[in-house]
Amino acid sequence: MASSIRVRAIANGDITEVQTLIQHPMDSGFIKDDKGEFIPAHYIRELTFEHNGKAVFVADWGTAVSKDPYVKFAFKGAAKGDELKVSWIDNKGETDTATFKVQ
Amino acid sequence: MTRLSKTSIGLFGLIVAIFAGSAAFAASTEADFKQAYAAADAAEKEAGRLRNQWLATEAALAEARKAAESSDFDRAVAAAKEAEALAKASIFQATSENEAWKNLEIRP
Amino acid sequence: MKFLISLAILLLADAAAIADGADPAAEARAFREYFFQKFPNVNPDDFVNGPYALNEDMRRQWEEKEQFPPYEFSLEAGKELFAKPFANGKHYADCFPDSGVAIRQNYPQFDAKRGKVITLELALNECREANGEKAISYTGEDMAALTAYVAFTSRGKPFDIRIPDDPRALEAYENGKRYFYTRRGQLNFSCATCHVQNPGERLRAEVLAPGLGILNAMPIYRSEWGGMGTISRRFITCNSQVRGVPLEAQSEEFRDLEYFLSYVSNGLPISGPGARP
Amino acid sequence: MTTFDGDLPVTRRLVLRGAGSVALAGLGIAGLGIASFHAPEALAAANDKYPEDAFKQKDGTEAIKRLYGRPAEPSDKIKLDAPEIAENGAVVPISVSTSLTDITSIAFVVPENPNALAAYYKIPQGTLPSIANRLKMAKTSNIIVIVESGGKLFSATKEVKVTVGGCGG
Repeated sequence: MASSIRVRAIANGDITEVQTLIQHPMDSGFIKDDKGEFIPAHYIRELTFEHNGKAVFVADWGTAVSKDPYVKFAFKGAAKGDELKVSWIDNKGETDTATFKVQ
Repeated sequence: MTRLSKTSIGLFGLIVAIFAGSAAFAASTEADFKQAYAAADAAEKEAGRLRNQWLATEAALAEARKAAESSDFDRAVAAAKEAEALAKASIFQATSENEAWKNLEIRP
Repeated sequence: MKFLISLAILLLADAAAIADGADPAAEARAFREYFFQKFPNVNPDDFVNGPYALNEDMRRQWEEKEQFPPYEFSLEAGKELFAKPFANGKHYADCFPDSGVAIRQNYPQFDAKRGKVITLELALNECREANGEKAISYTGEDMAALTAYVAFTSRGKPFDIRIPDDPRALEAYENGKRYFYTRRGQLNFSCATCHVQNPGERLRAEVLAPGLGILNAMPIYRSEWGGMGTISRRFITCNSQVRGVPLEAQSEEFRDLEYFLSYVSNGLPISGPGARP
Repeated sequence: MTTFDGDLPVTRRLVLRGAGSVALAGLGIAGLGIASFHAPEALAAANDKYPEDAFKQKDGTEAIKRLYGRPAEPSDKIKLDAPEIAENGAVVPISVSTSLTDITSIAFVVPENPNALAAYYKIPQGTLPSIANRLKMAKTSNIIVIVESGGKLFSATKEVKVTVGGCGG
């Protein structure tokens, strides 16, 4: 099973720009299925980016983040080849972790 | 766009009204339903041959069957008549489009 | 004498074309010209980007999304599916010229042997069946993923749809054209009502895409669907949007429609997979 | 890459989620690979927990209050970028950046959504105060972005028209 996490982390001088796309339904719990029953909420609650063991970005999400969520941020102090560890956990306790190289 | 769609619906709504206007007022029997349904079904099949069925026709046919199952034949007949009217309107549309489609065509 | 005969044949051929009302090449030119004149500020190649070619605010939202497009997962899945061998050890690549790489722009094709239009979706399923696999749904995620991958390998290649010198091919094109312009459904809309007469206008929330180049971006990730959709899925949706009972995926009408719409967009680049509202 | 064996480490944060058994049940659905689970250190390292209560609020003002304990004042040093008309409420690209300094968090609030708080980002030192994300909008609404700068709260607001709703977010 391929990772649910896609990351592009590109260093430009001292600043590394990070773009992330995660495969996740982000069901809000407010939408009904074809049978008219509510699809239970299923959404990522926390997404964390770590560089050298230090959190560089932490996202707390509710149900209003779009399906297959995307987020972009930038941080200082990383160099090309450094590792960026990305983890998420959702409201059902499911989780995924992946490591990416800064390019 | 909105005005266009309203005009279109208005046109077909009128046709539907004309067809539906002939619905019987007296209490309907199962035989009435079967007759009305057969007519609607035949018209819808014809629309199918012309590859131009409407969702509303299918919905009205389903409504007619459902009402008949619960022995509400007044409602069943009314729905079948509506379905027939809708199916005939879709046949009218398909037939008139045999030539009319060319009016929109971009030509060299 | 020879010259006279040639001239006579030419005249006859011309007369035949006029009588049939069938000169696809001239019609395709007129089709393109219509859109170029309607939107003089749009670069011809940009028509493949649908509503984003016509609306600045939407274009910015699209460009933001293209930074990390929502079809990315489907594209990867399609690449894996395409490479995965069938039970008999053969691959999709064995069914197509150039191992199926950069072939999107050549579909649909007219198959002279069978006298019918073969779309990419149909060809993929025929490949499966020829290798003892079950056909997959034309409207499902796997077909969207497969066609996304095939389209991706063709990005930038101009549509190159051929109408061979075969009356049946011409008839298929004509049939597709007729379908495109024919009003249907309770709303009494044709494809052309939205995509020729009113592109750029808002219908409810949507900005209508121009008919020119509309298939170049397929398959598409639609925010409205929350997922990917094939050409089959898009056509079926169109039918139900005008309150008609949708035809079957890959029915003759839909295949011919795809043939017509692709042909008139000849020369415009493949941009699929795409993203739409 | 995916790591999990159901043997969740007992940290305060994970217990708060009551994740254990639910996580196992959820595994099949997500089709996640099964291997050993390493607690994401950062999750445990972060001081403040997931703001459960703030995310449950229907009212935007109340959500901000539960999140920060106080209201924010408008600032023209925040650049909030969002479309005039969302092409689809299910996916509305929204980004923010600011010239304010010493930023510790940024929050996005959509008052007309069923739950007003959409996202809350913690910005450690060394991370730039610039975020782009995609949010759902149920209907036309203001987007309020809150920037926590030097312990003070600042906000910027922009209306986004939504004609096709994201069916509640």
